Amino acid sequence: MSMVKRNATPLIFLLIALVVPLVTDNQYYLYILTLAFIWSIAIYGMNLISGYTGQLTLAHAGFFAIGAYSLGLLTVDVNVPYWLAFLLACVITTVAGLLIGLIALRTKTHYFAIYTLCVGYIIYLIIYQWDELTGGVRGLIGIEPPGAIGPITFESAESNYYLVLAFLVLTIVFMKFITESLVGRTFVAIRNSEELAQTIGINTMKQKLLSFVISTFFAGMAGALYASFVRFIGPEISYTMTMFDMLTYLIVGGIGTMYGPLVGTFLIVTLTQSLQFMEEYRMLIFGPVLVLLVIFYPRGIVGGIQMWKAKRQYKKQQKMAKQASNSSTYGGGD
Amino acid sequence: MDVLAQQLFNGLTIGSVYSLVALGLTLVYGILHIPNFAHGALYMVGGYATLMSMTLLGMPYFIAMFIAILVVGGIAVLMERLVFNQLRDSPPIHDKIAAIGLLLFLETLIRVIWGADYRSMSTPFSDNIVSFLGVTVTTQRILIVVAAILVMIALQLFLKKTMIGASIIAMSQDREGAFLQGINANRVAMLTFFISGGLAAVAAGINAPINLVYPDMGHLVILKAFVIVIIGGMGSVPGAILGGYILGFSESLGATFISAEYSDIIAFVLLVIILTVKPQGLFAKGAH
Amino acid sequence: GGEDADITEEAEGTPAPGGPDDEGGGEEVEVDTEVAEGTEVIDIGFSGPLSGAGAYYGNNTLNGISMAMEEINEDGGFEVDGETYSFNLVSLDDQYLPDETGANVRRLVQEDDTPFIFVPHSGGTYATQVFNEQDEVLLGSYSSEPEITQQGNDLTWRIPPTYDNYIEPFSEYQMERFGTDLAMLPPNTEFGMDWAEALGPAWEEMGGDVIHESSVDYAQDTDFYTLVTNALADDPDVLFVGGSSEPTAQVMSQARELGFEGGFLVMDQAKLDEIDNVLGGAPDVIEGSVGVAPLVDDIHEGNEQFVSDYQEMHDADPGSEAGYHYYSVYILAEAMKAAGETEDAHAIREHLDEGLHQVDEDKRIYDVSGIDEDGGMTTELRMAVVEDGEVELVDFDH
Amino acid sequence: MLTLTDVSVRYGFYEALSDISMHVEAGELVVLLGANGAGKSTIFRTISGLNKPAKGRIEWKGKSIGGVPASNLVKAGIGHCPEGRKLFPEMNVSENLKMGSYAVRRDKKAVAETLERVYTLFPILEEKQKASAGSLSGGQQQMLAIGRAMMARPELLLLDEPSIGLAPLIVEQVFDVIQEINRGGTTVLLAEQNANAALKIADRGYVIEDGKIVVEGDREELFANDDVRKAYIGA
Amino acid sequence: MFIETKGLTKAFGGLTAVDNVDVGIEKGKITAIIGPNGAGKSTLFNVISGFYPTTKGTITFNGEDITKKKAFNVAKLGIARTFQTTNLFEQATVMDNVIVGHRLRTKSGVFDALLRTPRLKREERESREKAEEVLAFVGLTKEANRLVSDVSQEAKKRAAFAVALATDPEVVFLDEPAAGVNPDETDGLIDLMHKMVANGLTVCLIEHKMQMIMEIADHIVVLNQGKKIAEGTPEEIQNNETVIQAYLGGGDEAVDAN
Ligand SMILES: Nc1ncnc2c1ncn2[C@@H]1O[C@H](COP(=O)(O)OP(=O)(O)OP(=O)(O)O)[C@@H](O)[C@H]1O
Ligand SMILES: Nc1ncnc2c1ncn2[C@@H]1O[C@H](COP(=O)(O)OP(=O)(O)OP(=O)(O)O)[C@@H](O)[C@H]1O
Ligand SMILES: [Mg+2]
Ligand SMILES: [Mg+2]
Repeated sequence: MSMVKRNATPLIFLLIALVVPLVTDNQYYLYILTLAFIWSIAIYGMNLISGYTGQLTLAHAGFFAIGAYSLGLLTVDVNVPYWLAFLLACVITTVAGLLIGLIALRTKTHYFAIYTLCVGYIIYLIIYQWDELTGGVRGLIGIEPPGAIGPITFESAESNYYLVLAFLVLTIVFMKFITESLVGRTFVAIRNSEELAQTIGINTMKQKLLSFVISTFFAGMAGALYASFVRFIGPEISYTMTMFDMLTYLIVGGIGTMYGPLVGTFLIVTLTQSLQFMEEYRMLIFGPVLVLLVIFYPRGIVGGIQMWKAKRQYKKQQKMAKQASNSSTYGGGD
Repeated sequence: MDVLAQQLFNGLTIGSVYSLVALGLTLVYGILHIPNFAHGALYMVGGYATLMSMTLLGMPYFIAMFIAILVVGGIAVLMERLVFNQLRDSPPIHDKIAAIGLLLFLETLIRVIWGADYRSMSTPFSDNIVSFLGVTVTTQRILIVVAAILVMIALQLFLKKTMIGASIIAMSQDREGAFLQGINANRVAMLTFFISGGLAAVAAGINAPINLVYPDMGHLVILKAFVIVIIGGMGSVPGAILGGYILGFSESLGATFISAEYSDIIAFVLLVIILTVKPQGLFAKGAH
Repeated sequence: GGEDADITEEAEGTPAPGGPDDEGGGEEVEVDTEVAEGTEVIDIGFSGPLSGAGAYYGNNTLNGISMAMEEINEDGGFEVDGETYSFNLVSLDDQYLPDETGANVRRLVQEDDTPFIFVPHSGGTYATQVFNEQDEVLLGSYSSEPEITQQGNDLTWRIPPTYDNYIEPFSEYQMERFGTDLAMLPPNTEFGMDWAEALGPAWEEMGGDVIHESSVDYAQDTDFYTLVTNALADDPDVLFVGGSSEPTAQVMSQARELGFEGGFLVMDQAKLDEIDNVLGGAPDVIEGSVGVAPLVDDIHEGNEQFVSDYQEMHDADPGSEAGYHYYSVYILAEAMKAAGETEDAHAIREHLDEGLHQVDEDKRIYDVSGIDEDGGMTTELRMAVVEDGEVELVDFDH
Repeated sequence: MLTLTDVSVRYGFYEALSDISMHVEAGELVVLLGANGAGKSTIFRTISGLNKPAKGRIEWKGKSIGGVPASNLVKAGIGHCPEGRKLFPEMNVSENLKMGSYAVRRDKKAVAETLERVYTLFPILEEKQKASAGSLSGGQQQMLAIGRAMMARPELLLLDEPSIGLAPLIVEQVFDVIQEINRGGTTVLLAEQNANAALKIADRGYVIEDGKIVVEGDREELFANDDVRKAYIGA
Repeated sequence: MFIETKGLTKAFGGLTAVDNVDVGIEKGKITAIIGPNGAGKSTLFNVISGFYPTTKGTITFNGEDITKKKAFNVAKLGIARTFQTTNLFEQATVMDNVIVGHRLRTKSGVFDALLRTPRLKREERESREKAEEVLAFVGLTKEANRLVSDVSQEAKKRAAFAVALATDPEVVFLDEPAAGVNPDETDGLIDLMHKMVANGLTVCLIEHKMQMIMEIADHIVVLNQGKKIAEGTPEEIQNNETVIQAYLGGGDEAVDAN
C-alpha cells in the first residue's frame, strides 16, 4: 500500500473531484471545472516536452486546435461516429506532431521556441484563411457531444465532467509512469545537457521526438475533448494569445513538476472567474504576477513547495555534514 | 502607375520598418540573449507615445517622436532593471515567460488608459504626394525609408567605432568578464535596452501615420521581427537589416504574384524553410 | 418607406468604430441599475468582450443596455401581471472567447437565474445555443450570422438586421455613377466575408465585373499599400471597402493617394461621417462613396432623445450596437408585459413581436418592421451617398 | 598596499570564507595555495568586487573597497584574470585585448605599448589576432586572459590558477612571464594548485583550507612545512 | 589494433585541427595523448567519439568502421568519454547522474513504462545496481545522494568517470582528468585508472601532468599543430628531441612540478 501512501495528497483530491457533482448541481461550477480539466490535459502535454525534456514549445495551442478541428470536421462534415472521430483526431494531431517535430527538433533553445511559435502561427493562419475547410473566422458549429459508450451517455454536464475527469486521471497516471521510469530519466537527461546525453548513448533526436509526439497527442486529445464539450470552435483557440495563456498555466503551476499543470490551470481558471468583475484590470495583475513568479518562484507553486521542503531537508543535512566533514578526504580507490 | 515599381517601393517601406524593429530585438535578443517578447509592446507604446504627445500635448511630429523615444527607452530600461536583470542567472525559458508577462501588462495598461479602438495619426508629411518612376507615394513614406536608413547607419557606427558600443557587445558575451575590464555592466545593459526601446519607438512613430495606432499593433510586427532576427543571425546588426528588407520585398511581391490572403504567412514559411535546411540559422557561426 | 436607416454591424473580432475622443474601452461601464423601490427585480444577463481587443465594442453594447435599464427603473419600473418590476443587469466579460461565454451564461443561469441574456457575438451565441433551450434562457444575440436563427433554436433572438438589403441599391447606385468594374477589398472579419460573398455574385448578376478580390486584415497587415496597389492594378471603377471607420478611412485615402478616382462601396460597419472625421475633413476622399446612414445623421422622433442623451453621457456618438441594444431592452420589457410573465423564456420569446409593436414611439430607435418566426428582427434601411462633398440620405425605393 | 581584515563571504547559507586576514605589499609576489574549493577564487572575487564580503574590511592603498563594484576597481588599479578566463568568445583576440584596455582607453600611447608587450610575451596571440577567442584552445585562451588583464596596466594583478590545463612547456613560460610582470613592478597575487612552480617564484604565501588561512609564511618557511609539502607539492 | 584511425583529419573552416593522424590504441592498455595547447587533442577525441563529423580519414573499432557513426551509436558500441570541462547534470544527485548512464544498455520504452512490465522493473533495478557498482568502483558511494553542484571538483571528476563507466564501455577516453586536482588527489585518480585497466578496460587519456603520464601510460602519442609528431613508450618520448622542443621544454621544472 506504499503506492497509496506516497500519493496520498493527489488521491484525496481525486476523491474530492469525484464527489463534487454529487454535492452540487451548480452547472456553472461543473462547466468551469470541466474546462480546467481539459486545459490541464493539454498543459500536461506541454509539460512533458518543455518541463521534462527542456524544449520550450510554443506550438501547442496549434496542436490543440488541430485536435479540436479534426474532431469537429470529422463529426460535422464527414459524420464519422464520435469515438472513431475522437481517435482519429488524436492520431491526426500526433502525425502532425511527428512531421513538425522531425523538422523543428533539429533546432535548439531559442531557435526551437521561435520556430514552434511560427509553426503555431502558421496553423492559426491556415485555420483562419482556409475557410472552405475550417469555416475560417466564422468557426465550426454543431459539433457532436461525446457519443454514448454502451449505456452511458454524455449529454449532461455531470457525465461530461466525469468523462473529462477520467481522461485527466489517465493523463496524470500516464505522465507519472513515464516520468518516473527510465524513459523519463532519459528526457530529463536531455534537458540537463544534450551533449552529455549523447555521449552516454542516448539518441537525443529520437527521444526528443518521442517526447514531442506524446506531448502533441495530449494537446490534440484535449482539443478534441474541448470541441465536443464547448461544441463550437473558432480560430482563436490556436492564436498566440491562447498559447501564452497555456504557458501561464504551466509556469504558475510549476514547469517540470508532476502536479504543476493541474495546479496552475485550476488556479488561474478559477481565479479568472472569480475576478470577473475586474475585467480589463485582471491582466494588469496577472502580467506582473507572472513576472514576479518567474523571478522568485521559477518552478511555480508546486516547485516552490518542493523547494521549501528541500530547504528544510538541506538544513538538516547541513548539520549532519558539519559533524562528518572533518574526515571527508578521499584516500583514492574505494 | 507601374505595379512592379510601386510594389518594390512598398517593399522598401515596409522593409524599413521591419528592419528597425528587428534591430532593437536583435540587440537585446542576440546580444544579451534575451528573447524579449515584450518588444512588440514597446513598439505599440511607441505608437501611442508619439500620437498622444501630438494630440494631448500638441507637440510637433518630430518632437513627439523624440518624446516617444525617451518614454519607450525609459520603459525598456525599467524592464531591464526590474525584470531581466533579476533573471540573469535563470534558464532562458524564464526570460521568455517574464517577457510575456510584461507584454500582457503593457497592452492591458494602454487599453485601460486609452481604449481598444483604432486611432489614426496624421503628420505634416501624410498628405504630400510625390510621383516618380511610375511610383506614387506620400512624403511620409519617403521619410520612413530615409529615417530608417539613417538610424541604421548611426547604430552600426556606434557599435563598431566606439568603445562604448564595443562594450555592449563585450558584455553580452561575458558579463563578469566585462565587469573585470572596468565596464559598468549594469549601465551597458541599460543602454542596450534604451537603444532597443528607442528603435521600437522610432519604428512605430514613422510607421503609424501610414497605418493605425491600437493596442494589438505590436503582435504581428514582433512575430515577424523574430523571424528576421533568426534569418539574419542572432545579434547580427547587418543581418537584421538585410532580413528586414528581404521580408518586406517578399511580402509585397508575394501578395502581388502569389496570394494576398497568405502574404502574412510568407515570413513564417520562409523561416520554417530556412531552419529546416539550416537549423542554426542562415548566418550561424561554427558550433563549439 | 422606412424612415429609420442606420448601420447594422457586426464587429466580430475587431473593435467597432468610434471617434478618437470616444470613451476608452477599458473604462468600466457603471451599470447603475438602481432598482425602483417596492419592485420585483429581474436579473438580465450579459456576456460580451469587456476586456481585450474587443472591449471597446463590448462596452458600447453595454452602454445601450444600461441606458435603457436606467430609464426604465427611474420611471418606477414596469408592470407585468399586476406586479411592478425593474431590471438589474449582470454583466460578465468573455473576451470574445466562446468557451468563456459558455461559462458565463451557465453562471448567469445558475447564480442569477436570469431568463434573458445578451450575447453580442456569434461564437458566444453558438457556444450557448448548445444548452440554452435546456436551461430555458432566451438569448439576445447581436450577430448578423444567419445560421444562428436557422439552426432551429427556439430561444434565440437575432437583434441586428441582415445586410443583404443594402447590396442591390448600393450596387445599382455605384454602377450607374462610376461603372461596372468592381474591386473588392473587404476586411477579413466574419462580417466582411459575408458581405463579399453576397456582393460579388449580386454585382455580376447586375451585369458588372468583379475584377479583383482579396481582403485586408486590419489587425495584422503592417501596410495596406501593397494590397491597395494590387486592387487598383486593373483600374476598377468601384472599390468595395469597409470595417471599422479608422482603418477603412486609411484604406480609402491610400487608394486616392495611389490615384483611384472611382467610387467607394462602403460596407455598413464603417460610417461615412466618421471616416470624414478621421481624415480631418477630406471631401475628395469620400466623394462618390455609398454607405449606410449613421444614426446621428438620421435623427427622427424615435431616436432624437436617445442620441442626445447618449452624447451627453458618453461624450461620443452612439453607434448602432448601442442603439440596437437600447431598443432591445424596451422591446424586452414590452414582451414581458405582453406575455404576462417575467421568467418563462418561451413565453417571452413568443411575445417579442407583440412587444416590439408596443414600444413607445419615442423609443423606436430604428424602423423595425417585425420579429420573424425564427427570431430574426427585420429593419427597414436607408443609404447615405456623398455627392459634391455632401452626405445625403437616400431611400432605397427612390 | 592591500589588506584584508577578518573578511567572511557567504554563498547563501554556506560560508565560503571565514575571517580571512591577509596582506599584500607593493612589489610582492604572493601565492595562495589550497585544495579545490578551499576558497581561493572566492578571495579573488571578493577583492576585485565580484562578491561582497558579509563581514570584515578590505583596504586598498588605505581606502576601504569592500562592496565597491568591480568596474571601479579596475580603474583603481586592481586587475583580475579570473578562473574560467571569462573571455569574450565571439570577439577575436585583438578585440579582446582592446577591451582589456577599456579602463585606460584614453591613454592611446600606453595602450599601444602594452599591446606590444603582450604580443612579445605571447607571440601566439599576435599570430591568432583575428581568430575568435572561443575557437582558441584552452592554453591559448589562458594566455589571452592574462594578456587581457595586463592591458589595463594594473598595479595589483590577481591571477587565478593561470596554469590550469596548460602544457608543461607553456606552464614554464607562464611562470616566467608572471615573474617578469612582477619584476616590472606589478604586484601579483597568485592562486595555484601547482604549488612547487608557484612557490619558486613567490616571495610569500598563504595556505587556505575550508575558507580559513591555516599556514602563512615566506617561501622558505612554506617549502619547509611538512604538511604543505605533503598536500600540495607531492612526495 | 583495438581502435585505429587512418589519415584522420578534422578541419574547422580554414584551420586543420587534426591533420592526417594515424593512431592505434591497444586493448587493455593505457594510451596517453599529449601535446601543446591547441594541438588538436580534444578535437581528436571529439571526432573519434562521433561528436564532430570527420573531414577525412577513417576510424575503426574492433575492425568495424565507425567513421560515420553518431555520438550515441559510438557510445553504444562501447566507447565512453569524459569532457575537458566536467560536464554533468549539476542539479541532479550523483546517483541520478550515473543511473542514466546505463540507459543505453536498456530497452524499455514508453509502453514498458505504462504497463510497468517486468522488463522495465528489471532494467530499472539493473541500472541502479550498475550505478551503485560504478560509484563504489570510483569511491563515491558516500556522495551518491548529494547534488553534483555540491560536491568537490575531484568528486565531480570521479562522478564523470562513473557516468562513463555506467555505459559498460570497453574503452574510456578521458580528457584531462586530473586538471584542477591537487597532487594528493591526483594519486587517487591514478589508482583509479589502474583499477580500470585491471578490470579489463582500455584507457585513453589526455593530460598535461607529465609526471602522471610517465607513471601510468603504456603508450604515448604526441600531437603538435594537429599532426602526430611522435609516439612510443614513456622513455622514448621523454628522450625524443622533437617532443622536448615542441612540448616538454628544457627545464625540469614542469615535469617535477606535478
Ligand atoms: N557561486 C557559488 N555559489 C555557491 N557556492 C559557491 C559558489 N562559488 C563557490 N562556491 C563554494 O565556495 C567554496 C570555495 O570556492 P572557490 O571557488 O573559492 O574555491 P577555490 O579554492 O578557488 O577552488 P578551485 O581550486 O576549484 O578553483 C567551494 O565549496 C565552492 O563550492
Ligand atoms: N569548434 C571549433 N571551431 C573552430 N576551431 C576549433 C574548434 N574546436 C577547436 N578548434 C581549434 O582547433 C585547434 C585544436 O583545439 P583542441 O581543443 O583540440 O586543442 P587541445 O589539444 O585539446 O588543446 P588544450 O590542451 O589547450 O585543450 C585549436 O587551434 C582550436 O582553436
Ligand atoms: Mg578557484
Ligand atoms: Mg583540449
